[in-house]
Amino acid sequence: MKLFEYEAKNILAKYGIPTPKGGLATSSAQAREVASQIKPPFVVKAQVLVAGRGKAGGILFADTIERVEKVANKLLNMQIKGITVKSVWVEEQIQIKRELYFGITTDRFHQSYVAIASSVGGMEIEEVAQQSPEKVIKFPINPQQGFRSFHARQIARKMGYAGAQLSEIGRIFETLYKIGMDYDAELIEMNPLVETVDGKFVAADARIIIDDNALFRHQEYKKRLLEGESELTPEEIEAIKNDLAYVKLDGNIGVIGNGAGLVMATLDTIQYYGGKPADFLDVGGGAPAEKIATALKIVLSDPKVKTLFINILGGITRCDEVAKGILEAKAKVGVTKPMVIRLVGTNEEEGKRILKDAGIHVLESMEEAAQKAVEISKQGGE
Amino acid sequence: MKLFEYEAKNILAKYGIPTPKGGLATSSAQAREVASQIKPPFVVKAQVLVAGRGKAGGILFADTIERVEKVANKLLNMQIKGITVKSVWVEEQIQIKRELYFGITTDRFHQSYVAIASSVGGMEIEEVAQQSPEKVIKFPINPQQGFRSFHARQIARKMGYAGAQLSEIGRIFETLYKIGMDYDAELIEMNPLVETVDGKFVAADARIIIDDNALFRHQEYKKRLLEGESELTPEEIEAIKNDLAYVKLDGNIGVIGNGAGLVMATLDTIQYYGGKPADFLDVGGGAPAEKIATALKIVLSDPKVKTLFINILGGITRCDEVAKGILEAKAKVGVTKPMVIRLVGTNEEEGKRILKDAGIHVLESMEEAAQKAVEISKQGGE
Amino acid sequence: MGIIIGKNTSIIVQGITGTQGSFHTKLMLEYGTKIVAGVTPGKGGTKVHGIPVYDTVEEAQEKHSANASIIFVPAPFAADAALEALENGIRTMVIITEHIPIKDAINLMVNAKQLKATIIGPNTPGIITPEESKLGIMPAHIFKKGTIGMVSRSGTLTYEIAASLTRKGLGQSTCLGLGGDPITGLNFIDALKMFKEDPQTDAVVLIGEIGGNLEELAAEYILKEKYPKPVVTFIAGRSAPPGKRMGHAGAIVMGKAGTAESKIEAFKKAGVKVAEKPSDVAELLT
Amino acid sequence: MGIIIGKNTSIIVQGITGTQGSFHTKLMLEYGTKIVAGVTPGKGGTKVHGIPVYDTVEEAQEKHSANASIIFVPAPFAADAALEALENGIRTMVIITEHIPIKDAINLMVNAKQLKATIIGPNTPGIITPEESKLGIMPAHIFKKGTIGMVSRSGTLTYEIAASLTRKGLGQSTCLGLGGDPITGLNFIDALKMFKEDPQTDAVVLIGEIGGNLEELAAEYILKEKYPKPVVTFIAGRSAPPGKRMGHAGAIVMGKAGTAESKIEAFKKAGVKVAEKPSDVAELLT
Repeated sequence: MKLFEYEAKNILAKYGIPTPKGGLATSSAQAREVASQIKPPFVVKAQVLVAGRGKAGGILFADTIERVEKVANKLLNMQIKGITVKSVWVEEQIQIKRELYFGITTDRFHQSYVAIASSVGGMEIEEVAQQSPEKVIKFPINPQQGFRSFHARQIARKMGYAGAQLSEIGRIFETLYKIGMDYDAELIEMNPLVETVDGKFVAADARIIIDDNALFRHQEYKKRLLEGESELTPEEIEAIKNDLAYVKLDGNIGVIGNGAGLVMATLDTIQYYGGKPADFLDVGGGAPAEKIATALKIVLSDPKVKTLFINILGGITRCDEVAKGILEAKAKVGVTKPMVIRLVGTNEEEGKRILKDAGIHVLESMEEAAQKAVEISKQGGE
Repeated sequence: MKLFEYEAKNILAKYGIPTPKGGLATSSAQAREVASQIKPPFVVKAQVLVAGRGKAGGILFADTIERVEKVANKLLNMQIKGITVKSVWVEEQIQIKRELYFGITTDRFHQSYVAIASSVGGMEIEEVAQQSPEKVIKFPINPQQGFRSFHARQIARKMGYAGAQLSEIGRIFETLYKIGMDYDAELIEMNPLVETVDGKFVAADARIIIDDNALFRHQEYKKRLLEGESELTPEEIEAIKNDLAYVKLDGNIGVIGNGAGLVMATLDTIQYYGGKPADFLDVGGGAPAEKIATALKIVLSDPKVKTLFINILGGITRCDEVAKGILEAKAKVGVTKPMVIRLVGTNEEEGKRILKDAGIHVLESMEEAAQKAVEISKQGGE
Repeated sequence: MGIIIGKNTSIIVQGITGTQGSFHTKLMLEYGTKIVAGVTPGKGGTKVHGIPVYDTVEEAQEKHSANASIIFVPAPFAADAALEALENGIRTMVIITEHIPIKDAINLMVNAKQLKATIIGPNTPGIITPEESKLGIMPAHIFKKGTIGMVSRSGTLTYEIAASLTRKGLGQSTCLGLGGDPITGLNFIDALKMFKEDPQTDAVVLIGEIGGNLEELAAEYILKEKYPKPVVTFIAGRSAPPGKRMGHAGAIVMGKAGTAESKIEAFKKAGVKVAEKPSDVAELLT
Repeated sequence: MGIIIGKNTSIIVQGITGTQGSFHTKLMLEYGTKIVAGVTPGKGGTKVHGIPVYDTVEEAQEKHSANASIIFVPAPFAADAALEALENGIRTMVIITEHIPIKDAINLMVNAKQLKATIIGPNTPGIITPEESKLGIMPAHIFKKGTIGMVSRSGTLTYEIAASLTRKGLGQSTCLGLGGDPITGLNFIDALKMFKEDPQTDAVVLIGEIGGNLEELAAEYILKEKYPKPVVTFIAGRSAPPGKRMGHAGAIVMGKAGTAESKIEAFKKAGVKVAEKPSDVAELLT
């Protein structure tokens, strides 16, 4: 779960990491009010979760309180990569001497968290990482030891700091790690972490992604995700609530499968045969009938869908449950679109029997089923 | 720092460990009010930090709300081992089937925390530990692993529990460990932890001692210790605030030294020569002049003191600082009692010179100094 | 033969009383897997499909001395269950549970490493050595004893490909699901090393997917070590739109890795055949 | 000879810029201790008594490769400083700092044990091998080279007894302060073992005090192992009123141990001479 910039900054500030003075506003009047509490010049930043907000014009500057109001007005309700801006963050501009990078994420190969630091931060950090990897410090974190103050200072030293600055930036790094652990962050980063003209450090932007699997330990954010401000569509929220992995795409073959790899391969195969998937929907392992029915409902909510391709290979998922779910959905939701069903694995016979008894045809080969679905999707033109 | 029973119980309850329903009262009217919110029969317990409260009559029972009022009135302002009862805890009586013991403390030899459990708890736990050690489970805790739910269940099993009861008591053990770590407890125990007649578990009494060295991480308790309700004398509070280890004794030779071992040996030597120490006061390592002066002030606040024996062996403590402290105290506090000073070690020459210039005589041998102090203490009869 | 498990591996099922635990215990028993005990805290003293259930792994071990465990415990408690198994002498375990928090998984793996334990998963279908032992939830009938070693990050996609191999008469030595989570006990290189040493295995099928850089690292290993057995791979996710990236940090850790193109390119560079569709794998093996 | 440190032990002072760190660096240098670097985060680039100061142990080690460290860092940060030394290759360290929280000390010791490091303290005066090296804060002039090994939980009481030995012509091989805290790196048994192996040491003085059961365990060790060198002990706290006990748990862990009587009885049972007063120790040695 991605946190908004304002959420991340408020957390950092609570833990004592310096952030620019500022506040959230959902109207231009409120933006003006926030600006009147702090010192000019100002920055007004659209609060959206998509990347590349800056280049899309989502960050604007203002010298006066009046200008903040105008600029906020411009940003609010603006569309950034298809997302409507519902709030802006108004803050003091900081006097930048240098833009740094510091973040913590997971390293799959080393099975640990890893701290990443660079004395060349900002928008170009990824380019720097590729072109001058020596400018990027990767510090694997021993999980039993944690990331301690001296680790932070060792990194600060490698970034070229010494003395009081080394101590201060080290304290910030150490604190960021603590926040990351407390919030089960799979990513936490400050980019840029700014060294100001007077040698202080300020987190000018911050990003936190909470591990979705750990949201049960962070109920307040889970609540915000499902009930509060969020950029998810109703279908996406429905999917999360039902523990379904759902991504909307722009084709016309609705896909439901079990297991991320199988669903991905299903999309690949559809594409291989010249078709266009309308979505990625993984029901996960061991889905009961109701979950399958919900999945069908979500996929069918897209009017572009011309056919449904259900691809189930039962392991922990039982084919009989899937079959029951399909019938349940058919009865409740009223599925009128043609369905191509491929069903093999655990309790396969029982599942096939249930569907067969209801007059639904089941295929055995994924390629065959994919071809069939593509064929149906092209009937009547696109 | 010892927490009151009510503080410990409130913490346990906050973490979800079942405790009897109850509340704190500082007047009999308030005790009546608490009782009216809960179900009879009641227990009323004096909130004092000394051990053996039960045998001293500090725990009384009451069947009715009226009786609670009377009983609370009896306990409030009662003296238990020299301590005035300022508050009582009123709670529901629980229906005891079995009294158990569970606690966590430190094990010096294994350099770890250790969990202690017994299916024979209550007042006799120590007797049980000595007479039937097989009834006591000692479980050393691996500091890197922590005390996990399955460790707790393994102990529960050894105590004879199975099934749902094993799960529930295991959860309580695990939670107690978590509290202990969160509060830097050098001791946390439930004694008795009661198994009720209906097979549930309730912490009928709880004790928490916070590691004094970790109080900087628990400012709310440090504040309570130094400013709020406390059974410390003004001198003891003054000592804690100045980082002096002070214990009042009942003799007439005021003792100040540096290092617990040396001060203890000083008391032993005084006793060996037939004298009686008035206190134990360890100024610790590296005490500056002001701290020495404060120490003198504290010791001299006891009117029984006939002579002062200052025994300093400088290591991290500098003899010149001690000498300055003595002169400072002499000037400010107006020391009129005779002083026996023994001063050797770091900056010894300078320290002796300072005292000599002020006309104060300094001895070199501890035995000689102790004999001298005992001699003075006996002048004019006891 | 095959790797990690065999006929004589004796097994504890943790979380045996849950729906999935109980259901798959039955299927594993039917397959001939030597399950000796189950553990569910609070359910000690009961039986599931004739298997005695205990409250603690300690008690199960005192009575049965198993050498492997399979975990169906719910996500918030699964890492603890694995630690319990580790601490009670189990050195091979399969964690079926999905949605275990990353922080818990990382803590588990460092302990497992210290004890040199083999952890399969989390979020894995498990491991099967066909016609000997099945420690997992895969549908057994699609597998057949043979000489192809299979390793995969994806459960159902493995079944897909295993079934197509079986249909074409290509049996398997062992099929191993690493698990779909970011942090898993084993990686592709670990599996390749084990298949290298296994006399029953003649060729290896490696099934990858987008995300992470474990496939690229495996390709590098195959190239560097001049891996002695043929390897065929399939990578799922060619058609995926650029995924949600893990911020800048993820990009820095991975470099360009993570896309299907990057992985396919790496394998081709290492001389590994890459299948276009799951059903092509069998052909590339022959 | 002597134990743990000697002429060639090269040393880093952590917390060198503080009042105590700076003061005792001067005294140690005067004694001939080979101090090569100091560390205080935030003070890198400065000098203290001619010794270069660095921000991190890592940097100090890159430039000086010391093999021991002495820590004067304030209590809330001291355990971290010790971990920093450990992680940067230091395997012998003296922690002067007092008031380190028990939880921090426990975490430190488990790490030290894994790395087989020797930790003296916390809350110790340190260690001195007279006329060779002093890694601590003890007043140097009361010590003299000789054959008596000393080990103690108390700082100043050690000085008291060492001075009386020196006055009577009984020099010391090494004097070691274990530290006054409940959790220390070394215990009496560790020290007895080292003195047993040290050819310079002919006899051992063991200075205990009330609280804990380390003295009782040492007595048991001496008895069981038929300790080959004479041991004389002094126990402080005979006159102490029954102390504040650590609740029931403490009583259970300790049994009857902890009182001066218990300790004295245990030593007498082990055939160890017990001094009545500090000044009696010297007599019992001769």
